[in-house]
Amino acid sequence: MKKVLALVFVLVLGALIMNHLNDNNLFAGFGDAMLENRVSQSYIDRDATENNDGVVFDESLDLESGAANTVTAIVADYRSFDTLGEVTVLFISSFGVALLLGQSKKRIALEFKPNFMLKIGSRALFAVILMTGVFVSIHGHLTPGGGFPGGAMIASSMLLLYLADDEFRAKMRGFKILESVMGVFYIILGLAGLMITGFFLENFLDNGALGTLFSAGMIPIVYIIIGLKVGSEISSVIDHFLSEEGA
Amino acid sequence: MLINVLEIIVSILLLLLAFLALSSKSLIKSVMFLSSLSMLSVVAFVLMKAPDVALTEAVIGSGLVTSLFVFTLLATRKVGQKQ
Amino acid sequence: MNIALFVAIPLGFAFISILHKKLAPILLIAASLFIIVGLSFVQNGETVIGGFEAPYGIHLLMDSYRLTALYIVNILFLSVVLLNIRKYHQMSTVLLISLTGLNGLIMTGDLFNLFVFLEISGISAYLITSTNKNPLASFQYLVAGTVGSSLYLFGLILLYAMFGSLNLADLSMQVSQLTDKTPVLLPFLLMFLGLGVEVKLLPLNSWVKGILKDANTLSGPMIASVYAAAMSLVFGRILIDLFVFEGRFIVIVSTILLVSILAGEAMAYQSKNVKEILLYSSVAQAGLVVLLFVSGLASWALFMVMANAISKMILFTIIASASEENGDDITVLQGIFTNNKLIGFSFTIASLSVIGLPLFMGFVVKMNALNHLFGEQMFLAIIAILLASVVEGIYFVRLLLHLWTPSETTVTFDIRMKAVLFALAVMLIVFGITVEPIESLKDTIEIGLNVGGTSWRI
Amino acid sequence: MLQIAGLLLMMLGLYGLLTNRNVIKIILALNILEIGLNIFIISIGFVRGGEAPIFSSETTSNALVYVDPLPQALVLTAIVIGVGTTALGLAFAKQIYAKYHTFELDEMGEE
Repeated sequence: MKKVLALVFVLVLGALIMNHLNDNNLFAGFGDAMLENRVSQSYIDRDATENNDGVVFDESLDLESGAANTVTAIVADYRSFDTLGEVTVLFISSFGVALLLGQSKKRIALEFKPNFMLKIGSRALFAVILMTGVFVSIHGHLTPGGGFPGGAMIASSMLLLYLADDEFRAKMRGFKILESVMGVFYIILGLAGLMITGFFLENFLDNGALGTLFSAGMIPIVYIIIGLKVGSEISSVIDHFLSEEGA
Repeated sequence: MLINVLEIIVSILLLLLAFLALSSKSLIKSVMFLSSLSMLSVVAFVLMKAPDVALTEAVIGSGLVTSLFVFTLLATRKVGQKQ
Repeated sequence: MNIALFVAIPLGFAFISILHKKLAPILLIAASLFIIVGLSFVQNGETVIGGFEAPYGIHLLMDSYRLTALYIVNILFLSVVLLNIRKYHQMSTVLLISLTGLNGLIMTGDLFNLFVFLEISGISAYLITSTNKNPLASFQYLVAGTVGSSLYLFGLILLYAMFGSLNLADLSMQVSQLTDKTPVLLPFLLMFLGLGVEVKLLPLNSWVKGILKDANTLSGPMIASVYAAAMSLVFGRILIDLFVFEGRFIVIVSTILLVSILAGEAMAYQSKNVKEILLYSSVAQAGLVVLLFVSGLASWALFMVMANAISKMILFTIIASASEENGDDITVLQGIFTNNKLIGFSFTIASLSVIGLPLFMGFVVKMNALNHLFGEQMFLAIIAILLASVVEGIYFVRLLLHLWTPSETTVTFDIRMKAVLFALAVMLIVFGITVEPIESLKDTIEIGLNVGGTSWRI
Repeated sequence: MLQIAGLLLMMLGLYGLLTNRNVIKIILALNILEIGLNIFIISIGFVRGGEAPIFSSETTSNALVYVDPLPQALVLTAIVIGVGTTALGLAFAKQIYAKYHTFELDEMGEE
């Protein structure tokens, strides 16, 4: 009975929303978004604060935001404050998981014994994934990716070590320090912007030519910070989930 | 038109997987369906030209979240048992 | 004084605090004091973050309304922290993050940034309630909060799709220029419901019961007083700045509010458990506050939030502290005030102020609000407020009589707690007798609201 | 089409939240709701025939048609926040299991 009621409620709600969106002349249909009416056209043209004649890959110098990847420009430059909040959410939930599940418990024993080949193979893979994670973090302003997936890749390389080695436990203390130092770096970067330019979190480095590795001012630095921070936070979450009480 | 057909197929599969994840009796199967749902949403993101989101969802959404679910179930020794 | 520091300092301290356990409580108190002192140096206006002007970047806003809100939230926060920091020192990092979240929530001028801060303060609230040792209730709180913020996100993304901006001022200007308001009905409704979950409006408040029933001296006042105040002030600000009340929307909203108020009072009237009485009455009060915001009485709603927050802080701290040893049934707690006259005195003043008797802050607020509502001929709201006050009067007086009746029960209260609560109770009396500070504050707040350039009366 | 699928996924998630009485399933339904919401958010920025908003050696100038990058940035944030709440929810689930030895809400002694 309850299920039928819930089903009816959900169906009616869905129909109302869809009906409302169809009748809505302000709401563009799927595939017809009008960027000219939105702030994001300025993000693509890089003319939110200054005029410029156009953006050309590998040529345009010192744009207001120098990341070739516009999404990265928004995440780490135009709306960097959101990203600071996002890092905070991950920080507090990793701290919360540690608080809820408690420390210094024994880790779960695996059902199978990892053999020699598995150990060697996963160590090789560990190195490859770690490198990929770092690469993705550093190239966030040029290619898809960035600090968050990069950090998650770093964490998943740690996960691999967990699965391959029965005795392995990450050095929790080291992660904690890394997490804390990286967070403080982010704040200090913001405060440095406040000192130098008068705006919290403002980019105060040269943007360089669009599309080169050493461009986009603070963005690669921010993404390395985020990558390491996210990596250590998620690793500590995984470590806590792999622990259990008693034997 | 190939893209359009692909969109329709992906949409239907998404809904099917969500339904399976919710209705499956075994928790571990539900988690696996959620993981494939998340993997399929990566395809949807790629179709909508969002490579950044696709990469993030692939690594974080379907990889890490699934492993967290599995570890929770592992720790409580409920894997494979019927609920 | 750059107001971005009110977010950056507690956040930076939180990152440092995980390194050293002994240092964390000191950092927490330092950050809290820094903000309260810093508030006297702020200037009105907007603070751009990242160097991109609105609507392209995010900015923080400051005006008399937000300044008053920050004072209320931060002073109450500091009092809760000072009373509890010894016992719950392991929560210091969580409390630092929740300080970050609440301050950001009040100051931000960007809808998506608001969502981020909603999640930050939400997650720290779930962790604060985990000290109740009732994981099921915290879990339900988490689910409710996540659904609420998802609804809010859904609403704001529809607004973005229609108007192409996430900036609060920009959006409210564009919305007010619309001749036909039906397109914004759905996003407004979704955002109203989403924020309503956080403000404890019925029928969205099923999580409240589990949380506050097991509340301790940290989580009780934190959720019922500090969080409730911050959330309703943010909610009110969005109601004033963005929402346009017309036609169907006002019918739906006022129905939700009236049901919320009356159901809350009815459940409080029926209950035999002291904490339940308090929590249902706070549900009803949340409804009243939002009703005042919807009626356009923003400054009186602000003062009502202030009066309620102070009262709830006193009531919840006393009951949570007393029931830690004895349980919270109304018969068990009988007579706890016979040996604690000072505590009894504070409790009595707080509950009389909630009812709205003369001499206390609650009276001034209710009287003026009724006056304005009468002037605008909103009789339904008047009836709701009067009816709620009568029912509140009955169950609070009944509760007070019980607690004052002499019996064998002995409870000892901490001396610092006595001092802080007594100071807060005196504050309620001072604001109840001398009206001038409130009146002058009201004028500056309303000037600030009008300068915002939005029509905030229906 | 994908937009409608996103909406329907959200509705399915909501349905799962309303009907399920199992802690793990509730978190699962929450995840489905979030995935649906994310697909919906991306879909409002989609432009048919538009390019992914990254300047590269193939898409070299801003004169081309791009899809809206802002919803993508918002979804990045939303995904990470979603992981945070999911991890916390699962930690609560573990605590619940330690206390009641079950994930079923109906089998728990209290309430």
